[in-house]
Amino acid sequence: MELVYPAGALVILLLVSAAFFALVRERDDLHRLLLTELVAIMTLGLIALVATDLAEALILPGLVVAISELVALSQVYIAKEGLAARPAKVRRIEVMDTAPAIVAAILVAYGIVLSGFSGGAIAAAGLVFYFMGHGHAERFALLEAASGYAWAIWIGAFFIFMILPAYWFFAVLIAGGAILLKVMVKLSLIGTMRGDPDV
Amino acid sequence: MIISRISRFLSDYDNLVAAYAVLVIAVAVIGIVLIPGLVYEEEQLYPKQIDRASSLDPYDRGGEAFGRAEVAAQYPENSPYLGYVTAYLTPLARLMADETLHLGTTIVSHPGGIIDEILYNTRGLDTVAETSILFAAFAIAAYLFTRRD
Amino acid sequence: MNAEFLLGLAILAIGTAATAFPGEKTYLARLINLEIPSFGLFLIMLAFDEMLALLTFVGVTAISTFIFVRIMERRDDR
Amino acid sequence: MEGIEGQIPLILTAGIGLYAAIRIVAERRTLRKLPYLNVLSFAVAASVALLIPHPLALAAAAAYFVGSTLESNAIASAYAGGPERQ
Amino acid sequence: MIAILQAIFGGIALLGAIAASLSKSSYDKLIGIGLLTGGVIPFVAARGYLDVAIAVSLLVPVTTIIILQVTGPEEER
Amino acid sequence: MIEYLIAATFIGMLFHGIHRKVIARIQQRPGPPIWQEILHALKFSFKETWIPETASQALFVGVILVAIGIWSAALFVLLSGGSLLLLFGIYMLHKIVEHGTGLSSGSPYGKFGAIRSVITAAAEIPLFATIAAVYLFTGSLAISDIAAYQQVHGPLLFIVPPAALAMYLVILTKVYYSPFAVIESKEIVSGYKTEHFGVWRAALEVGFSLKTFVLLYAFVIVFIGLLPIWWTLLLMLAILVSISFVCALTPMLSPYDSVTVQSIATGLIVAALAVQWVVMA
Amino acid sequence: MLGEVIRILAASIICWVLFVTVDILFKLPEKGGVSGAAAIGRQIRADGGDLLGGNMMGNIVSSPDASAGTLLASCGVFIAGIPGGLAAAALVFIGNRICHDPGYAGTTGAVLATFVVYGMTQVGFAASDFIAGTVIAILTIQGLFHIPASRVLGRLWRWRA
Amino acid sequence: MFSLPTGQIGGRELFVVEFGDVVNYFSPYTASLFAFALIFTVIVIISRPERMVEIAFGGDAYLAKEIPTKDLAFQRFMAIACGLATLAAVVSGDLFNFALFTSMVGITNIGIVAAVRSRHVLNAAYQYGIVAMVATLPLFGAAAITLATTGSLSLWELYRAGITVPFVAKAFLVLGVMGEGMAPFYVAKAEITRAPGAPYILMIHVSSLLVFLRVVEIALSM
Repeated sequence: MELVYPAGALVILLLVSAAFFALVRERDDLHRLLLTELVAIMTLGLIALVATDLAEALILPGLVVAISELVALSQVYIAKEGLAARPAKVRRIEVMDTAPAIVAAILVAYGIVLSGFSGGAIAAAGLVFYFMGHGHAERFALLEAASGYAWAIWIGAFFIFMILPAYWFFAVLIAGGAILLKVMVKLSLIGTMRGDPDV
Repeated sequence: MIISRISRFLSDYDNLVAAYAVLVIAVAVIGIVLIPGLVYEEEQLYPKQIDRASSLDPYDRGGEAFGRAEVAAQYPENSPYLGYVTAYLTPLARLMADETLHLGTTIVSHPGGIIDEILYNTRGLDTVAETSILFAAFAIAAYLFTRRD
Repeated sequence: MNAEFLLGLAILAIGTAATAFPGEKTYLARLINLEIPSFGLFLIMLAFDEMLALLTFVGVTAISTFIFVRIMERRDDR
Repeated sequence: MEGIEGQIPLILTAGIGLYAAIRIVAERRTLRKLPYLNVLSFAVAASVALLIPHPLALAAAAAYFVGSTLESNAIASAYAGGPERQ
Repeated sequence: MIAILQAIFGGIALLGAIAASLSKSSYDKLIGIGLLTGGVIPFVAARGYLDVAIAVSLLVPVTTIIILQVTGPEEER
Repeated sequence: MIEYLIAATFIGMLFHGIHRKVIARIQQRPGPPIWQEILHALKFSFKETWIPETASQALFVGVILVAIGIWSAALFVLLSGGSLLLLFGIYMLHKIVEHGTGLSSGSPYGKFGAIRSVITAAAEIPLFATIAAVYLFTGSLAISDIAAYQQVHGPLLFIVPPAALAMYLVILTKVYYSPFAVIESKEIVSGYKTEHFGVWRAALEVGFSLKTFVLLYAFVIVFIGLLPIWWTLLLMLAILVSISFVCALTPMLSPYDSVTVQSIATGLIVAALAVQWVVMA
Repeated sequence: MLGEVIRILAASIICWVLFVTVDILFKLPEKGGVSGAAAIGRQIRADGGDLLGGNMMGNIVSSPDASAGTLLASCGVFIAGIPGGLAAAALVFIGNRICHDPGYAGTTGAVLATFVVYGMTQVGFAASDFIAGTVIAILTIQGLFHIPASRVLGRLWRWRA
Repeated sequence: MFSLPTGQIGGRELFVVEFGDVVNYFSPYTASLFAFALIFTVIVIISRPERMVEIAFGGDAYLAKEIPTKDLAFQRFMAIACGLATLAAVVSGDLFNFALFTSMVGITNIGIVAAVRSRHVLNAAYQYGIVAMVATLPLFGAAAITLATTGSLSLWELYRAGITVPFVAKAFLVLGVMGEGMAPFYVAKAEITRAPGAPYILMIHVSSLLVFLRVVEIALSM
């Protein structure tokens, strides 16, 4: 590690400079948003270089921060550019008729087995793919509520850890399940946000 | 005059990103110059030890199921049940682990991996923060999305 | 220093160069080029056995790609 | 070279994969790249199975193969303009 | 994984990265990404992370298909 | 404690009056009497008072209490020899007061004042340089420790003149009629204070006079040392008069120029400090 | 070592015959299953090849066909014997459904190949020979020369018709 | 059990709140910041927004803008979230936790202005959001570099005399907080503050200042 870390840090800091240099020169708003994604990759790279289990656990929050800010900002962008309406013409690919359901099923099943945070992200990716082909905006409020409850349950689990550590077993089960539900639902909502809001 | 030119540059918020990026580049360059000062500390918290011979390879982190594993936490005295979370396996996972090598994440990241130990137990507040961030971001996005202009 | 790590750094460098200074500056080209550094980071995480982080990263990359696609399909110029 | 003994199928498939990769890069027409990509995915799927003889490796090989095929399928269809172009 | 295999798959991945970054057409870029995936998956599998390999090899095509939603009609070249 | 507060308030108001008087004399006007500000505050206290209909009520009132509260706390920190960092924090929080005062009323003039207050936030940065310098040289941020250090080594004013200059700049920024006082310039009526009248205005003036007193007092303690009370007051007055001269003789800058000038000045001060540090080390 | 190479070559010929037969029986060259496969066929014809052979190549690209079935069945047998091969057939079936392919060429090919490969392992071949053999076989069709390969496949299809 | 070696800067700890490895503490300094944040959070909760009056300069035209209550309710929600994040950030005893709460401050700041319908304000908010987003690199990068070079994230450990945190990490940390809260780059924020909803808009400023004050303490003590 005494050589790996400085070497990795050197390369990543160089690339950080390159990415930010591109950001200095960029004037277009959407290009800037794309570059922030590049910057997020560099951030994760810096954390990943620590190479411990702790680093791995810290990457997950880092990822969540990146995707959250992206979600919020993309919506600000759409609002500010007035891109409310979805284009009428959408490209059609044959596999979109068959693939989403099966792939999403596999990914969701795997996500549930995995549980916790990663499981949520995987399952959400599958669900986004599934919802992409269909409009499911009507479920929006319901899903929101479900995720809110999941969040509350997770907070409960956290306090079990802190106050009644003897029940760690239940706390772990609840936390893993609630985080799965919360992340999965939240992120898959993006998939439903493709069409018009009031369908 | 140079002062009013700088003022004009800074007063346009379109240039804000560029100004910030220049600062980051400056610090990054300082960092590159000072790379020899970045010495990796070998004594890390939660180090990664991989036991290639274990039946849980590559996810084994030591410890017995429903027993306790050795975990290098920052403040072990704050978590009385430290290490138990890590060593936990679901019965299904236990079965798979006895059966074969290479079942990977399917086993240990059932609630019970070391990541869970860190994420939920010792550093649970991080996860609270992170889910709150997700919550806030989605509140923004959903609000803007459903708002009728 | 193992092969995954070196390969990851190389791909990360290639991808960053391609994303930061794309040959043809369109949104789409940048979006696709963004995949390359993701794979670089992927390999670096692999080199340090950070598998849960890696899995989450890949899943989140798919979702963030969708977010960009959502914006881009509402614009006429791509 | 040590380690090659008993690894002939593995090295053969990997070599074919490299060959296919080079042909992909060398080919200029997009649709003609796809068959080479197909060869690559055959080679990689075979390598995965040969690297680790484990039941899950079969699933991994199949998943990679199917995923790659799906990708080629989608690229080709999108390139051709989708079914309405026909 | 022995060194020669690492070299071969690393070469495939590098070829893919370079091809993807240099291509003009977005379809060619996506094929480059496919090449890159092909080079990377064996590294994952060789370390024993087979379930990860499965998930990744399903998620990468998903990403590609998502991107394909916005690719324009290709001009003949 | 309460007697200190009252004394500080009156001295601060007197200082405001002296400030106005000096400026007037430099500009060859007769100027108001020096106790004018005290009279003002008293007069405002007995005027009719209400909250504007458009205002955000809790904020409108709350922010005044916050203004008095933070500067009382600052005085307490100063007298008890607490942390300089806390003083710095309170100074930065004063920005919130300006901002909140301006925004709470809904009046466009107040709002302009508030926005300018936000823009000129670079004013806080010199103080940061001061803190860093003092910490580097004395190894502590507790005011009592700094005073003890000066007992041994002599006034910091002569040891780290750039840091003293930075703090001088900070005080200069916050007084009335200063070249940096863009938030109160007359083209936006009374800036952020426009809509606060009656008792509210009187209370704000109390808070601001405390602020003037605390800043000058802090300057004397940090850069000259603990002195007998009359010497301290005299030195504070001397600093104030020098500031009055600067205010009287310089034009007011435009908001963004003010930011730039302050930032450049800070940069130069930091550079000077760095050079000094390297030379001494 | 030389023996292994010869066995691989022999296995590749067996695989080639096996999956081309199954594919042609399932009418893969008749038309492109999806628009992409048809486009590949047209591209190959435009470059001087045979449309029907090109269609078949496009179909192989676009969905797991009998060749994929052969490969995965060999892998299955290599890893877990007959049950492995049948599991591979199931996976190919799922793959077909994912890829918008209504046919059963892949599944049939996988089941057939399972028994062929298993049978050959009883007479001295190794399953790994068949894995490498399938890759070589597919290389001859998809990877070396597209135009002659499409002509050969087209001729075989006309002969069957 | 704990002895916080911060006597010189933030003062001795008054009491600690421990969450496993994350040990939050109140020193006189952080307690003051906490109290201030609490006051403003309470003001946000109890206060009704002002009604903004617009004038045409040079004319006598006045008009009070009516803002839909739904927008204001959302702003209030975001402002309260921002206040809570600030509360957590100023007392945090862990570098990564601090970074997380700071980025939450950044994102809720975007949320507060995102409810405004003026395109000008939205544009400023977007630029500001981009900066907040790229600021996660210095912020988390600082935590990562600190972790790699010292092997700890807890401020209790990092404040010890024997441990040197690299200069890059400190600079990145300050830079990251500057980006998230925009202190002292208020230029875009000035445009943001033109938006109506004073108590909520004020929260943006409060949070960024308090977090900046906290990071000054951290950077000096480390």
